[in-house]
Amino acid sequence: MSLFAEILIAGLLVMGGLFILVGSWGLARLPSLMTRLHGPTKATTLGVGGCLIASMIYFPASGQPWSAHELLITIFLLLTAPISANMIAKAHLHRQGHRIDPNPADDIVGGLPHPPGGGDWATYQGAAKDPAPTPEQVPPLRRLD
Amino acid sequence: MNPAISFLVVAALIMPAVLGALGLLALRHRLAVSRMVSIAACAALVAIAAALTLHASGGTTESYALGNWRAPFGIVLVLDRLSAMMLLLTAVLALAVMIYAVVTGIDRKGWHFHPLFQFQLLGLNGAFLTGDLFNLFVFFEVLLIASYGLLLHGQGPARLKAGVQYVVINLVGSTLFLVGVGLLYGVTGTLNMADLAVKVAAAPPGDQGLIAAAALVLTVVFALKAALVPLHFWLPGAYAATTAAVAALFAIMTKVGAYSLIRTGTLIFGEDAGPLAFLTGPWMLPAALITTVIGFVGLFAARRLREMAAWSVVGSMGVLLSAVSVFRVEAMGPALYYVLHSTLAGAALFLVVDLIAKRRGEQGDALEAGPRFCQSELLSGLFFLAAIGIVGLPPLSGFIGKLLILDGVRAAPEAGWIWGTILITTLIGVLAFARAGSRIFWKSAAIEGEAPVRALRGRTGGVVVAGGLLAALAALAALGGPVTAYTDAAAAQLFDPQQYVDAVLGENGGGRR
Amino acid sequence: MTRRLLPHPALSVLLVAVWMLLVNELTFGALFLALAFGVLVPLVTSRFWPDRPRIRFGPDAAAYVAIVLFDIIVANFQIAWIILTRRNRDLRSHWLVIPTELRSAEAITVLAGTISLTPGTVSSDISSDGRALLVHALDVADPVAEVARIKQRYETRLLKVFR
Amino acid sequence: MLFLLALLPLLGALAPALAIRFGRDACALAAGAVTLTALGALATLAPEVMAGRTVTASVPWIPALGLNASLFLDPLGLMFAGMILGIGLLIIVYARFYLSAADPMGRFFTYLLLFQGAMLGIVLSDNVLLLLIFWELTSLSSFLLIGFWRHSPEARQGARMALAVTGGGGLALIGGLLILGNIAGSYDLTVILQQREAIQASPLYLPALLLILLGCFTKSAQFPFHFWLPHAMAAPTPVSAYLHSATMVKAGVFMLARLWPVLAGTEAWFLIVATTGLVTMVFAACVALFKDDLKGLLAYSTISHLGFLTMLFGIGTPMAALVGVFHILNHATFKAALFLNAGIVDHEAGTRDLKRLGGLFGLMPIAGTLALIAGLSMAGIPPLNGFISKEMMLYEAADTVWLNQPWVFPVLATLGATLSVAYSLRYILHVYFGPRRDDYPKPPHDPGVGLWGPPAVLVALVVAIGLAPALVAGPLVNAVAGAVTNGAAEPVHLALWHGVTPALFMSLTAIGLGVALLMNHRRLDRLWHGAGLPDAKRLFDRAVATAEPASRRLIDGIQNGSLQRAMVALIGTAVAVGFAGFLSVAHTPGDRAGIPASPAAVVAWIALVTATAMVVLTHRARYLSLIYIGIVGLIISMAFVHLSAPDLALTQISVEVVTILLMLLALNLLPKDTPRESRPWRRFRDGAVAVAAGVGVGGAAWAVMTRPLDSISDYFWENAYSGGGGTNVVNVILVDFRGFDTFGEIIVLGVAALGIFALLETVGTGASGRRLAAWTPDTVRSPEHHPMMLVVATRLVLPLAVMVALYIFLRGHNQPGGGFIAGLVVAVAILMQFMASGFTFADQRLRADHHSLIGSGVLIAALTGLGALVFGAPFLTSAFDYFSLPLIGEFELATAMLFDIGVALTVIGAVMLALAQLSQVAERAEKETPPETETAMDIDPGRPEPATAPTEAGR
Amino acid sequence: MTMELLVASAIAVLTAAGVYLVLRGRTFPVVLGLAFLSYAINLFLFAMGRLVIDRPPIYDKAAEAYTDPLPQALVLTAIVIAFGMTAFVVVLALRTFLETGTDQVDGREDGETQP
Amino acid sequence: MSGSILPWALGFALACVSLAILLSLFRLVRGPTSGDRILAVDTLTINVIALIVVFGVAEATATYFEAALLLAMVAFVATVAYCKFLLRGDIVE
Ligand code: NA
Ligand code: NA
Repeated sequence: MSLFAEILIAGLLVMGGLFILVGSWGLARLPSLMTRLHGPTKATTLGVGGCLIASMIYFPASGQPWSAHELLITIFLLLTAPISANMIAKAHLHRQGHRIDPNPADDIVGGLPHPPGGGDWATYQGAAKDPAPTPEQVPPLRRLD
Repeated sequence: MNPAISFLVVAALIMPAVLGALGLLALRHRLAVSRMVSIAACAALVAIAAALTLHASGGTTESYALGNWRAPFGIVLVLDRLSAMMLLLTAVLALAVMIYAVVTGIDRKGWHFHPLFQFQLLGLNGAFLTGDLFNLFVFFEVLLIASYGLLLHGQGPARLKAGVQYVVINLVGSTLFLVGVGLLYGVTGTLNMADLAVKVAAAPPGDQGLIAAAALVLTVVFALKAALVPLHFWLPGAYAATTAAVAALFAIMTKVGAYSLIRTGTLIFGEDAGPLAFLTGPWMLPAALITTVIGFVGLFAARRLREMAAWSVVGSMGVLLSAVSVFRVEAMGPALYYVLHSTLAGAALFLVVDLIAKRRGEQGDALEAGPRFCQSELLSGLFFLAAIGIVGLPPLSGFIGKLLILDGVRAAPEAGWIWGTILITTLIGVLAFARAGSRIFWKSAAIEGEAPVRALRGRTGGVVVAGGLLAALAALAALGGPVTAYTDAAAAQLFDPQQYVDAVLGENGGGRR
Repeated sequence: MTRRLLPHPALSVLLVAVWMLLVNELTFGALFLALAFGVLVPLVTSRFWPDRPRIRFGPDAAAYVAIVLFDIIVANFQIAWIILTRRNRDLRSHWLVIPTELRSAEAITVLAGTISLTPGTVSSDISSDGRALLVHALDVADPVAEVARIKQRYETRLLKVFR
Repeated sequence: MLFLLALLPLLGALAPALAIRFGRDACALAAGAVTLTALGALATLAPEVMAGRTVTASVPWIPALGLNASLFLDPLGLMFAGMILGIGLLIIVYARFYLSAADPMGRFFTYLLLFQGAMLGIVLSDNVLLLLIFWELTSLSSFLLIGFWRHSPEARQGARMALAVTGGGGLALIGGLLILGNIAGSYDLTVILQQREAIQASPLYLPALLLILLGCFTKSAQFPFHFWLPHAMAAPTPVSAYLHSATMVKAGVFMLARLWPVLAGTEAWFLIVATTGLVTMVFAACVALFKDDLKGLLAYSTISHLGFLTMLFGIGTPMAALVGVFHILNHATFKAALFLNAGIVDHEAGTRDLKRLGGLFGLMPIAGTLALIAGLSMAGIPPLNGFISKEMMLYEAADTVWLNQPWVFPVLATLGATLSVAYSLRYILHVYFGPRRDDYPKPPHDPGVGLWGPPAVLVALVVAIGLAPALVAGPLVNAVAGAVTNGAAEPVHLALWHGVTPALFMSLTAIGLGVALLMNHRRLDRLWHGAGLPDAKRLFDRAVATAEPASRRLIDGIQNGSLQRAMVALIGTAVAVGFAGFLSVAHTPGDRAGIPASPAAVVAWIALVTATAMVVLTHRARYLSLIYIGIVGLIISMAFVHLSAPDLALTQISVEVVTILLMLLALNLLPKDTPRESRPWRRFRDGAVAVAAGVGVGGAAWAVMTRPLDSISDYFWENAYSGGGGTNVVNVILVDFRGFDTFGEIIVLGVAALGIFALLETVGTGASGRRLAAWTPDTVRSPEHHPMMLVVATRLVLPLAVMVALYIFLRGHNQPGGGFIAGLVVAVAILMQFMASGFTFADQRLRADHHSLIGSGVLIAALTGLGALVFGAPFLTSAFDYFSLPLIGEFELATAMLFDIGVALTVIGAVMLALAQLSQVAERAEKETPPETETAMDIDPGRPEPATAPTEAGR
Repeated sequence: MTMELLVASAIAVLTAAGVYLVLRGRTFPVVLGLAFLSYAINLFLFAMGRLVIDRPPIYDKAAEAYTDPLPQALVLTAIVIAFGMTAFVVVLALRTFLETGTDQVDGREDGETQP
Repeated sequence: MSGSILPWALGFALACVSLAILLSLFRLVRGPTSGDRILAVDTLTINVIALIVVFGVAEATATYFEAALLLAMVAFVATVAYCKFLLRGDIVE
């Protein structure tokens, strides 16, 4: 294996590892779910991508047949990460809007802007307009955790 | 193996599988055709099993290498006297139950009765024929999953509740099965039962602790299927709650446990196993005696006829396993005879009880007097005979079976316990059935009133099937000579594991290649 | 006919490529299978994708992909920096509303996906009329400028790709 | 001939049941003809027997058990068979006229013949096991006979009690006879009877004796097992007459006589048998005196006479045995006559109550005369047969010393005789003499000859034997006594007058005292009833009454319906037994070197343990535990990856997600949390069991992993490629070496899906249907059903996933993958459509019949296996070859792949069937229908009009 | 610290968790427990072939050491069977809950609601 | 120099990913909301994918990539299902 290839692979691996770590670090330390979402969806994806590309280079560089599966994995992750994030965000908006497991750091009820044209967000119709439900109103609506 | 015999062995497995699949594919919405096919298949299975039994009675153990991979590497099917006998018993029972289900219309009460039934037969036949311990697990699962479906056939709250218990406990049992199989493989490096016998016999002393643990865990699993106390909890509820045809078929299910205990106990942990020889017997015997007592006391405590039938299964398993657990050739023959008897008797009782319950309307099978019902004379006769069969009074095979067992265990040091338990519990059984029959038939005769149920599907058909099973008990008694000759020979074969090993692994037993 | 046989031609091309990547060998046999599956699989699965988006695979699309890839990498460094250095209370999180002129579900999805994959933003929801996206920004100084940037950088390009 | 004789009544038992169609006469005629034929057969054999030859017949039945259908007819058997058939015939005649039109006569005679056959079997059996069969058959058939009048509670109870006591005794007899047979080395009676020394010397003699005597005493109603007999009187009178004079109860005495040669003569025999007999004789006679029911009186008198007989056989001398034999005969004649007489009284006067009877002699002179003679014989008044045997008994008693006390036997025997005189006379006097009454329930008059004829025949015998004992009974009695005692009894000349002996004085005393007792009967009666003696029947009732609830408490206590109890029992037993087995034999720890764990492995371990702990800690929050459990599956798949098991990893990953989807689908309708129910001690117990199980399984794993393995697997490595045509050895094992496992496995999967289908197809009916209809969501729901981004993305993912599945399938034989994983990937991809676009949308477009998928999957796998048979190879034998085509190059085709297609189809079918069914359940519960659009999305910006989102009712 | 120790202790932990959960009185935790037991037993069976790193069971003439493929095949069968069984039991639990109104399986009579 | 960088880089990457797994685990346990936990599982799965890839490089084998590919697909499905449950209760409707 050429030194260049080795350095390239090593660099990609180090970078990938670091991004993965940073993404998870963000997950661990950021204050609210909406902010935490940023870390994993971006940094981690790129981190994995780094490792995958390193791997893609590694095999031909070390004389083994070239493998493209890594590319597929990368594509797949890029394809699905936004959807996952979107679904998590939706679930979060929904639950926060109904104050099912309120988290003060995500002040959605007071802080959510409205879409232009008088409608509302698909997930979250009108929750901001409703007065906060009293605790008595909550019980029939179940917390799941 | 002679090609005709090998064809029959394969047919005993593939026919139910193919018919089950065809039932799903083509016959799902054609009840009449399904019924004809099912009955014909059961009849064919009886013929196949009879031919195999005839062949096995010659005394050779036949081994069939599936996929043409020889033992111990591939999976082999092994036909010996015991497995052939179990096949025949299963087939006969299945035929009776299937006819009963059809004539009484039980098969229309839910979905997929016929495919489930065929898959159940596949599982049973597979379990009896396989010579591979892990494959035995697989066929246990096949027969269990089919039995779950059949048990719940028709549904209703009681059946569902009992079903949950039955399913969950058996799932845990399956887990334990894997612990046992895995451990044996981990120590001996093989799964073929004949090879296991060789490996266990040759195991270094340092491995024996693990092998013993595996053996006992497997014993617990098989004892669970055999409803040995304290592993019996699932049975009374499940058998009492399900439909009669299914409960009757399930009379064979506990025997699968007994079969496995016998097979592994004589082959893998048999005489040659050194310090591990027959190590499970001392654990099983007290449990079997307590099972007998609990079973018959349960019979006495029952509030419904179906419960009685269910407890009678427990009791008979206790009797059977008492004889098995002394692990003596002279007691094993009687035990095998009792397998035949108790299976058919249990099934007969379930069917008779169902016939009664169907005719009593609202009262069903409750142990209380009610208005007269149609065919009560006839049914009282059938009930009387079924009770005689279950309890073990002459002239049916139960009495012969118990005599055989009492005679067979006499040389065992624990004979006194076994004798006392069997004789006393028989009395309890007599009392219980006398009370039940007196309430259901005699006391009811004093109550005037219109028969609660007049028109009934399969009025005579059901009676004929139940009567047929009872006639089988009589035949089993009348033909006691040839039957015991066979069962004794089967027992002798079991206690000569080398013959099995030779048949499966070749003459130089266990040599690779 | 072509439409019948190739309900999603671009998809077929993609699938051929995917198959070649999967089997990882450039032989006629593999290509034959790839073509076969590339035609067959969309045929079978097209029932689940009834409408077909009109996409122009040209320089605009290529440029878009390149920009996005570049932005993803840059975005990651930015985010990493924020995560590592910014104190929580200094975060300037904002909800952004991004009205869009895009009118196909596929296009809006691509836009939303792009937003999620690029600097400091996560597409969180769509308005009930489908004309605006709700985006959460991790740390922006000027929300209005950020909205404008997104519209200008991605939406205008996408409008050319999806017509 | 002997077989014919023994089987005739049993085989002929059906005749009356069939003949009843032709009327009552035909019915009785059928029964009578059967009995008469048997009697004829017996008569033809009698001369040979009386000539001293034992008639035998034997066919092997169950040689392995030593149970042979061996019969023999010796004088003892001849006498009993004669009584059984002769009295049986009389009973049949009598019953024809006794039973009312309402009684089902066919059934009656069927039962009677069954009983007769069973009795004959007992006395003819030359094999103790055969004898036991007949013994228990008498218990069963007598149960039916006693309970014949099923509408009467007394009859039902009496029948059950008789069955309980005699049946139970029979079980003891089984034990005793089996021991006896084992000492003797044969179950053939003729062999056993030659083994006196061996038997009496055996340490098992006493247990055998006790068990046998238990059988005899219960059957013969010896104290304290006598109580069933009086209650058996609820039977129709012909039954009582038959059972309690000559047959059923005599079976016990017969056994004593039969086994006399080998059992008698020991101290134990004498003390137990003679004492029991004596006590029974006196006690029962005393009770009989105060019974007001005619049949009750006769019942206790029967018990008393059975005690009499038992005592005689118990004394153990040949002479006493001879007297016993003689009295068996005598008792049968007069007692049967008296029972039949009681039946006549009941039949004609409408009551059997002595207090309501009297003065009937003038109204019923024939019956009165017969009763007078039979009664006097029972009282032991000369010149009737009862007198002779009683005299001989007193003679024997006078010579018997009991525990060094010479007076005990003579005094008590005389007392018994006294009481016998008293109750016999009471029967005669209180029924037939004294003032005539005008309050009989029915106007009494003599019955037809059908009813008085049979007792008259018996009374004739009573008189004949009394007057000419040596002529009428002598040869038989001597022959029988010889048979009973194995020839020890010297033949005696039976005579009415024995001269002036102590016995004569005892007899005279008895008669005198008996008359005196009867004269004071009223006073004594009051005393007797005032004493409040314990009633054995009441004790029995109480025992039964406590037994039932007690057994219920026991069973309900054990079987409380708790799954957890069953589970603790199962797991606890497995753990305990497994450990015990492990510790009971040698174990050496292994010495295999381990693999150092990488830090990543440790981290994964931490993740696994943490997630597991979280599931256990938060399992009550069900949704949350489903999130945690995902991590467990993830880490395990990762471990499989790390530990060289890629196929396992792929399978685990795909199974995991489907399982979680299933659980989420189910959780939608289930409660979302688990209440805290178990108490701390219970949690502690469960924790202890859990830890023990964990230590057991984990410890076993550790013990195995640290020792070397010599396994059959080398073979797979060597043959996978050359013989199985694949390089992925795991896959070759699955589809080839152990294809049969896989075949079973897909059937399990398919059947599971069928079961699920069957379970859920009916969910809309009954209670569950009502619950679903009333169901309201218990979580707050967002109004959006099918988010746009998700719908769009999954449409792209589906074809990609299918490609991946195809790839995984095709490479499976050589690389990780295969039909199962491919099937799951396809299923997951389709599921994604279901989740994103909704059930209706996806199901419409799927257009697949899941049942057929399963069916054809199994079929393809089976047919692939069967294909080998066509080529003469065993089932499931695989074939493969490499082909080459222009352009495409070389490729492999293997039957294993076909098998794998079967696997894949089954998997897809099963998973889809299960999930489709589950989804439909939720559909049923749903009140609002999701918007149905062509594109499935709730919000589709491509639509011309801005979509108005559905409003959420729940808010 | 060896892999063997990690795996054995993981098996122990999974088994213990599974057993504890199946001893709870409601169907849902019982099902969770069954899932854990299935994890545990899969690992256990797998471990019976001993642990080997970086020797996937792909036939290669050049390779000298192999992993034991047989337990892997057994585990695959066990996973599939357990999957079928779990699916069935989940549905059975649901069906029983819908029919009886309770998911309680500890033998208590209370907790049932009328539909 | 050649031959020593790569092992070091691999070790570093492994350490980072391992640490990342621990951090995700922390979020999983800590919550506080279901969304946090779903996100943690999602991240953890992606971390594991990375781990598998790095292992593949370290052991110079491509055999395990299918596992990573499948994991990516399945993580997506699981996340969607968890979220849909929170949103609607019924994940297929
Ligand atoms: Na983003
Ligand atoms: Na997962």
